[in-house]
Amino acid sequence: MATKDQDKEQLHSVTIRFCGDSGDGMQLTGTQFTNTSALFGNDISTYPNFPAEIRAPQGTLAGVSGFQIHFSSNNIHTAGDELDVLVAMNPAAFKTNIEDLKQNGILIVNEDAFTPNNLKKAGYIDDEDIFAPYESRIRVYKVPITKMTLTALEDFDMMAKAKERCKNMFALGLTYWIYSRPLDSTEEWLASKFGKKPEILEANIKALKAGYHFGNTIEAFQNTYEVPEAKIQPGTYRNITGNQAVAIGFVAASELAKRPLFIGSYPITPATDILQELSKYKNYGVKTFQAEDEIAGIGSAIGSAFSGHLAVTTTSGPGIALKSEFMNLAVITELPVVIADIQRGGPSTGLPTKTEQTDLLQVLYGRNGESPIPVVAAKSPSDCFEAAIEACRIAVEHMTPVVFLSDTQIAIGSEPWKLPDLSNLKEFEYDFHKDPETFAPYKRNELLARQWAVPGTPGCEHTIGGLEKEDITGKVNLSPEAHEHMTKVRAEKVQLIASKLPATEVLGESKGDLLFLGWGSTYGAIRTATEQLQAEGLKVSQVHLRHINPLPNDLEEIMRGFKQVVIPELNLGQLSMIIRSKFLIDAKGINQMNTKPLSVSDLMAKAKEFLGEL
Amino acid sequence: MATKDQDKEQLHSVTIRFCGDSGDGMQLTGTQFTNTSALFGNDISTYPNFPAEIRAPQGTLAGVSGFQIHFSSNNIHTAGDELDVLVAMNPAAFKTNIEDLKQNGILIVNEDAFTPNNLKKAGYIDDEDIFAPYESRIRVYKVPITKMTLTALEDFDMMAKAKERCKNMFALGLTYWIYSRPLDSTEEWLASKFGKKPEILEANIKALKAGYHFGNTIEAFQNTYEVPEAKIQPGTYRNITGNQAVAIGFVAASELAKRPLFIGSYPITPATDILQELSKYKNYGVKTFQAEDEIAGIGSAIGSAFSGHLAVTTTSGPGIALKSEFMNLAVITELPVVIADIQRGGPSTGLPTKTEQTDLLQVLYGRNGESPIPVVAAKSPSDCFEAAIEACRIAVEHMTPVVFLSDTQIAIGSEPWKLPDLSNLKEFEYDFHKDPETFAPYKRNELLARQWAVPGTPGCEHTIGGLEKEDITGKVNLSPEAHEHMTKVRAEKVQLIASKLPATEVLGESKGDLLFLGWGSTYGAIRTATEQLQAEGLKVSQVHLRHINPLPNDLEEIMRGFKQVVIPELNLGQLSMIIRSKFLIDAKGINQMNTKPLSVSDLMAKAKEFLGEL
Amino acid sequence: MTQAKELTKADFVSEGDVKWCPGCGDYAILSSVQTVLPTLGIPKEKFCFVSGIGCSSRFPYYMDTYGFHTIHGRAPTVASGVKLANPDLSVWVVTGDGDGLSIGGNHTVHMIRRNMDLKVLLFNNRIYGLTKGQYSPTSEQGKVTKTSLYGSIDSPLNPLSFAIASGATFAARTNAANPKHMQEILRAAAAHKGTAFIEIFQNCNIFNDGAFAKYLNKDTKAEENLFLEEGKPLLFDGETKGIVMNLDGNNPKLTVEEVDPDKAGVSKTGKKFLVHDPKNEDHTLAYLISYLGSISDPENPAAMGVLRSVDKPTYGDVLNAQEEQAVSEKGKGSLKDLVYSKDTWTVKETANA
Amino acid sequence: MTQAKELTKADFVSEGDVKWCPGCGDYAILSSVQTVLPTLGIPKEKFCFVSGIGCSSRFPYYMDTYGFHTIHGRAPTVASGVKLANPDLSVWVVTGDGDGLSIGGNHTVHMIRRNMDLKVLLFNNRIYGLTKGQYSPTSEQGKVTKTSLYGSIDSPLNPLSFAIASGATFAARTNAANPKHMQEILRAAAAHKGTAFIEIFQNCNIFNDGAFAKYLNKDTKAEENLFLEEGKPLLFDGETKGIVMNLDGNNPKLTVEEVDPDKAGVSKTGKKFLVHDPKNEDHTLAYLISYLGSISDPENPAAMGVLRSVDKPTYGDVLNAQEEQAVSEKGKGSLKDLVYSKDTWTVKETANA
Ligand SMILES: Cc1ncc(C[n+]2csc(CCOP(=O)(O)OP(=O)(O)O)c2C)c(N)n1
Ligand SMILES: Cc1ncc(C[n+]2csc(CCOP(=O)(O)OP(=O)(O)O)c2C)c(N)n1
Ligand code: SF4
Ligand code: SF4
Ligand SMILES: [Mg+2]
Ligand SMILES: [Mg+2]
Repeated sequence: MATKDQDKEQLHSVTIRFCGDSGDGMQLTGTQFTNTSALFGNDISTYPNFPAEIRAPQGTLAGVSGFQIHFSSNNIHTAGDELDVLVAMNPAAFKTNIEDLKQNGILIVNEDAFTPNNLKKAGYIDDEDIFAPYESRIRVYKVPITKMTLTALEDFDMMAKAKERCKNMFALGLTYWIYSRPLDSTEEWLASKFGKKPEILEANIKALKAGYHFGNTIEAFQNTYEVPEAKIQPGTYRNITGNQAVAIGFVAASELAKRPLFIGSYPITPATDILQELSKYKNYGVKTFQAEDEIAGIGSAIGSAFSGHLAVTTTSGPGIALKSEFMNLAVITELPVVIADIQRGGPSTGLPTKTEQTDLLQVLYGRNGESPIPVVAAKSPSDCFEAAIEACRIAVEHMTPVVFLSDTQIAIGSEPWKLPDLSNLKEFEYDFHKDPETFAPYKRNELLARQWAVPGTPGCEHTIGGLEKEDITGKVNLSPEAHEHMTKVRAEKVQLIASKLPATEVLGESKGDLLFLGWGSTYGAIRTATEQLQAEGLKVSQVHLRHINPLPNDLEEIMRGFKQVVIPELNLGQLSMIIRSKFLIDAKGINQMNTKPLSVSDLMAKAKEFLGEL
Repeated sequence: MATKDQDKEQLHSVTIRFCGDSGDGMQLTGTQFTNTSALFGNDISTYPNFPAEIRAPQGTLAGVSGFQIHFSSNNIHTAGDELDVLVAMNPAAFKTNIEDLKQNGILIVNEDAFTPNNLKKAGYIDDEDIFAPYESRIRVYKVPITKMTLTALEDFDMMAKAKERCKNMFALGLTYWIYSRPLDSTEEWLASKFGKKPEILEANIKALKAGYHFGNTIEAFQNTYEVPEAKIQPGTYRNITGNQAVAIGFVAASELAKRPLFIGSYPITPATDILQELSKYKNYGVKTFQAEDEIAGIGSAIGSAFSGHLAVTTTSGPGIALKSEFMNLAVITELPVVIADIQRGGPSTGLPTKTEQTDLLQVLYGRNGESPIPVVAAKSPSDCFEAAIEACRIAVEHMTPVVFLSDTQIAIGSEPWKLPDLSNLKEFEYDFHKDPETFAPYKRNELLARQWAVPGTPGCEHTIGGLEKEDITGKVNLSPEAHEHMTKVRAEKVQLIASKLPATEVLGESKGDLLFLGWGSTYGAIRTATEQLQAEGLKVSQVHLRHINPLPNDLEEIMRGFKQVVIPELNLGQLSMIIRSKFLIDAKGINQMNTKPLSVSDLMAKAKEFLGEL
Repeated sequence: MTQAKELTKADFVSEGDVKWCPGCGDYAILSSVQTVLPTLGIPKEKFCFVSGIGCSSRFPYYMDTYGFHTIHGRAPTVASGVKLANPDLSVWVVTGDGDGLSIGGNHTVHMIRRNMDLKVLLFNNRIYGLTKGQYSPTSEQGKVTKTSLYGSIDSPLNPLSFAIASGATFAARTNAANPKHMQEILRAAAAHKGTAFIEIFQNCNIFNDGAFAKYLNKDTKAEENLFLEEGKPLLFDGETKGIVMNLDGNNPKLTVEEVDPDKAGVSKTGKKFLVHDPKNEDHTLAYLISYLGSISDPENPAAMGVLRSVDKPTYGDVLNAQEEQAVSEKGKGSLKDLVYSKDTWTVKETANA
Repeated sequence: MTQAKELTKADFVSEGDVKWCPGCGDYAILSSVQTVLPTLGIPKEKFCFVSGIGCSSRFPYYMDTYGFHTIHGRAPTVASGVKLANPDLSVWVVTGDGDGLSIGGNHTVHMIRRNMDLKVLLFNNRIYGLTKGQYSPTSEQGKVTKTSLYGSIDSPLNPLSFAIASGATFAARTNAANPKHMQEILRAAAAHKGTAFIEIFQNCNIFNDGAFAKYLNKDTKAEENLFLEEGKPLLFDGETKGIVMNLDGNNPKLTVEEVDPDKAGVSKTGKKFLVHDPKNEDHTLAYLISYLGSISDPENPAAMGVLRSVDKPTYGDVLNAQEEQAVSEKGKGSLKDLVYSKDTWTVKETANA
């Protein structure tokens, strides 16, 4: 589609971060750059970075909002480690982001915002030359973005404030010029958004073009660049965040289960979106219930499962604590309910807007008694669709609560989603039990799933509850034999899930020197590192787990095919603990606890260290 | 003290279980036998077995209540595996307990209670000869206990019901006779209990003596026995349950900390006793607060810790789920609060009156984020005193929440407690911080304990909370550096506790073939098994952990001194998992999930299997 | 099981043993519920009993219906899910004074204000039974229990007032020892469309024996019970006394006055007796009546009967209406539309050959 | 820091940035609290602010006092512990409509009924602010938010009525945009011995802007605010209207009537206006007043001021009295007595030589 322009420098991949005050519209700017690049044909991956405050005082460090886009002519799997370009709309944004800009990277600042007052708010001393320490190693472009925007809009009959608000479009236009992007998709989007306010629409388009032309005109930018389209698998795509994909996945699961979806939840960052998203889908028969707390959220979901709905509840770490008692009830009553945990930084309220993988042991073990729950993890934003369906499928086919794990990075990050052929999705295999003659509440099929007879079914009346019971009849029974047997059955039932799993995929050779074993949002970084190490000729492969409980039956053999197993995690070694104890394999961890996604270069460096030790 | 009587057969150890309907007074009977034996000089250990129902319908299986006493001329550490004597007051009690009676054991039944009606309630067919299947392997004594009691009390001007209620004393008298016990301590106790009701007092004493004389008179019992007093360490003793010892331990800790004790709790079996016990101690400055739920219980405790009290909260497994979110807040705010978890059978409501060790992973990992909490476990009823003090000491000296683990077996079991020399108890080493000049809320001492300045201290005003913070100042800080640093500090602080621990005690040789590694209520059974295996010449030793987090620094070296490490637990391998993952030692589990305490003979058999494999 | 067969009490009795203490008030409640259910014209399989934890909460095990013995204090949440997923069911919540007002108080409030269309039986024995005798939120101040050896400090909650203040559309009180009355109330609750909250005085003969004796005692019951009947004046003690509204200094207060033997329906001081109107939209009067005879008002008789019963759309009704609205506005959703929404782009096979 | 120094507002302002959205109503509350505290004669170090989670709950960080930002909905429990352990402190709970009435509703009830002697500031913005705009338990029915695109179904709770029904000994309402009034109320709350519950109308200009505009708007504020003053009649709208008790069919109802311009203190229909008496032991009238102008009663003005302020022993008082009683009955306990209790026996050195 694109015609090559020999004046432009060709690049494979670029990472840009737009950052500024919460009020500066950076999320929107980033989203536009993303959409344009996606439509252009690049592979993309994004990661926004919100402040914990809703709208902290203007100009403060706490108020900085950022949006990062990685776009490429290759297939990419992360939002990028280091930045090629940093657009900083004020000193606070500069201060909190500058360290991520790579050697020789481009810094574009809105110089009008670098006032003494704003410098002070960002904690700089008034007459400090804040750029000086960087000028030797990066390329600094001070652009009077505000002033130029106002000038461009001179003739508009609008309040100055409203005009100034268009400055993000100026910045966007400028970056479009540098990276040779077309303006049309953003113009279309502006038209759909401001259709009813022609003045504002015009102003935004004017600012966008002004930015674009500014780049064209001045000589400051020696080069412009082009990132050709990627060799992307043919198909229809949309850009999607993890939380959106989870919501759609649940709706799809509801179709595959032929049961209405019920979600009982209580808002909490970063899971709230899923509830919000699903409340748009009433015309799909989705029932959303905003409960008084997390406990009521899962309680209502469990009730709806007993009543035969496809039941889910969504939360983040602190909410899991509150749901644990009910998760345990779902274990002993063997009811299908999916608990989606969108992990965030902890402990306690911790770092509510930052990413982390520190809930794994909590969802596996945070309950009294021996209480096995299957755990399924999504590895990227678009992967949430399939992972959510998989969680629901296991719940319904195996009659068990299931934990679905995602995290902030996946939840708010986005990437192109190759839309699935819906006819390939497999219906869930299960049935409501309706025959009183053959009914017993804890009678099981070959998967050890118990019979599911819902209230309203004549002749199958029965009571379930949290006390230990006798198998088959489900009658309360606290005897030694009953407890021993039921403990075993509950464990086996979960273990049996592994027998239905496909062979574990290995990225790379199935034997070698080093195996990266991962789960969750670290997928992209690990994959990128793996591919690059492979490209360097190293015998490195990757396995990324969809199922953490039960683990795939073939995992041990795969691991034993490598001299070294390395487990990168955004925690202090939670999957490591499980692997080490279960297989007595001396797996090493790469453990990062600094609120950031894993860095590819770090992974590569550490892998080489491990390889060097072999 | 006791004079040897050559007509009596000498025994080392005897285990008796009294069982009957909840209304039959079996707990009381058992307690009397215990006290008499203790005063006589035997070593003793007891374990009651309550029904889950308060008072299930008379005569039903659900209503059976039992009390087991192990008394011995040796030092003993368990309430006994198999029974030498079973006293069954009705068919339901017979049915649920007979399997525990050993080959050639003595069964005494109240034959008057084996009516068609009662047999039916216990699920027997009317004309079944229920004793027949056993008669070849046990000694059955059918005693008309009710009739004889009524006969003995013929002359008393009491309702028949009241007379019948004395039948437990008859049964007690009979067992006293068989085991050559004096009646005087029970007579004294009756006098103190019924002092104001002379009629009832006399009737009970009469029934007691009638039982004793009945044994003496009839020829049914060929032998009587004597269990000589034990070689017990000199000292003052009392019989104590685990829950009583915890309560007293907390009061002692309050003295050692020189701070009033605050307990915020919500009733739950089997932890309720501790709250009840402590509410007797208002004159010790103990504040007990029965909160509206478990969350409020720990919340109030944390508040009282912030205010400078010695803070504890007590619960069992299902309550831990509710407390987890607050436990996490205590981790990040680094406040001293002791969470006592008296474990019971799970999952969910599970088996509320049965014992289990299945909360270990929950208390270690049941929180979002990396959230380390020290864990201290008691190993027997009397040990709860020291363990409770140790938990409080760590909390206060290291400024951290601490989990104290006990379980049903310890909580309601009892044993003689050699009363400590109180002057040997060490005061806690800590200070409230009072100097504004040197104050910062997260400034730390060499143990990494932060400064504790309580509200009311002039000049040390500060705010703490659940968001990530910067060290020293404690200011909210969600930056990569702050989070990385604080994660490390929190982990190190807990790890540092290990540096203050005494060398780990090994029972037996410090090197050998097999090391039993245990924690909690399995202590007695493992110790007994270890000693017996040693007596058989096998190279078996025992380590029993007081501290599960952090583990003692010398543990690894000790374990590596043995060919095999075996970890017996009343769970599916929770400590095993930690040991295996941490040290990559192929520790084997002996895992029992049948509501019962570990059996010594089982342990010995399994140990021999493992030794055989070596 | 076919609908044709006429249901009887026996159809609602489950197999196993009932395991409450002999003499417990819970037995009578069980029996009354089993008596009333077959008379309601609802097929047996449509009943679902959901409980929390406590002696009272063992109830579902003893009913031969669908049942769920959940966790402590949380029955309203599970029951809400059961009902929202299947509005056809007759869903009953069984709870205790600890379960429903201590740990579960918040769920009780929210279930009520949402008008979830659940039938709630709160067994009030003013004690924690299952954990063997600690004070509960309905125990009188100063009560000595195992955890309050010097008397409990908390001021008690009045369950009915609590429910009415939370917006109950139906609120009633009865006594487990008065099966006839209890059955009448159960029938009224079943007939109500909306959440029906019933406080049941229930004797725990083991840990709080006699808590409600004065309502049953031959000598005192006439003066201690104020039986409410729609459209009838609030009279008691053999119609010798009644309740009047006393606007003492604009302070609305219900007080007892004696009936003027000479003038029907009027007190000795000439006041009119209140006429009971459970359908009164305004909840104030029901709220005042609920306080009569409460622990903090021992002088007066306790109101027994339906205090309030008003119409209001249920949560489920509105939820379903919204779903219908959404479908009529947007059409029944298809997964295809959802997945293949407008912001898509297509990569062709030949793009970068 | 010595007591001698006179405290000023600046003493209560903490170092760092205040991070609420520009224009948020929370700023005014912060400023008012900082203004009032130095005037109370309480040493600075005796103040402790305890909050849950929410925008409102960031409050303690901005105060230079002892503070505790706890977890969502649970501030009352921590505050209860702080206060019971040190009754000398002036302990303030800061919460929001979601924090205090949704997840934390039960703790709010129990804290109030126990009369814990805490000062409770409930910032009511009728929305979840921190999680960016979902309906809360005080949002009006039908409210469209991110989780209720077709309008919320729940009937709202009235925080003040909730508090009064839970047994509040002090209940008041004020508006963040009326600092003078707010400060008066804060002072009254501080002076009250017992739990003082204050509902503060607070504008969330980002997610629920204008929720309380009618109380501030020049054109409407006179008719929408009913300012309460002890001993004064309930008049508003420039003393042209007032509240009377209407015993319509024995149904006590507060209604608005116009002031008779000719007869002072009497309405045009000749009714007497209610005279405000916050000390009224009976809580009924305060309860009725709390409902005035609520979301379900938009016709009437909302009562602003102290609705109720009555004396009652606090939980801590009784607890301490019990401790004293225990000491006087049994003597101050000694660990020795506790450990070496009567049921002991002694094993002698020589026993089994
Ligand atoms: C989470 C949790 N906390 C505490 C308990 C212990 N518990 C069970 S029932 C109960 C109180 C029961 O009182 P109530 O609701 O009045 O029922 P009753 O037994 O009197 O019928 C308590 C505290 C529990 N099972 N689960
Ligand atoms: C256990 C838990 N659940 C949910 C959340 C997310 N959360 C934080 S504040 C809040 C609601 C805040 O609303 P409100 O109390 O009205 O305070 P506001 O922000 O409006 O001042 C929610 C749902 C949380 N932090 N913790
Ligand atoms: S303890 Fe009380 S409430 Fe529970 S079953 Fe026994 S009598 Fe009934
Ligand atoms: S979101 Fe609303 S309540 Fe929260 S700080 Fe902003 S304006 Fe205030
Ligand atoms: Mg009760
Ligand atoms: Mg709010």
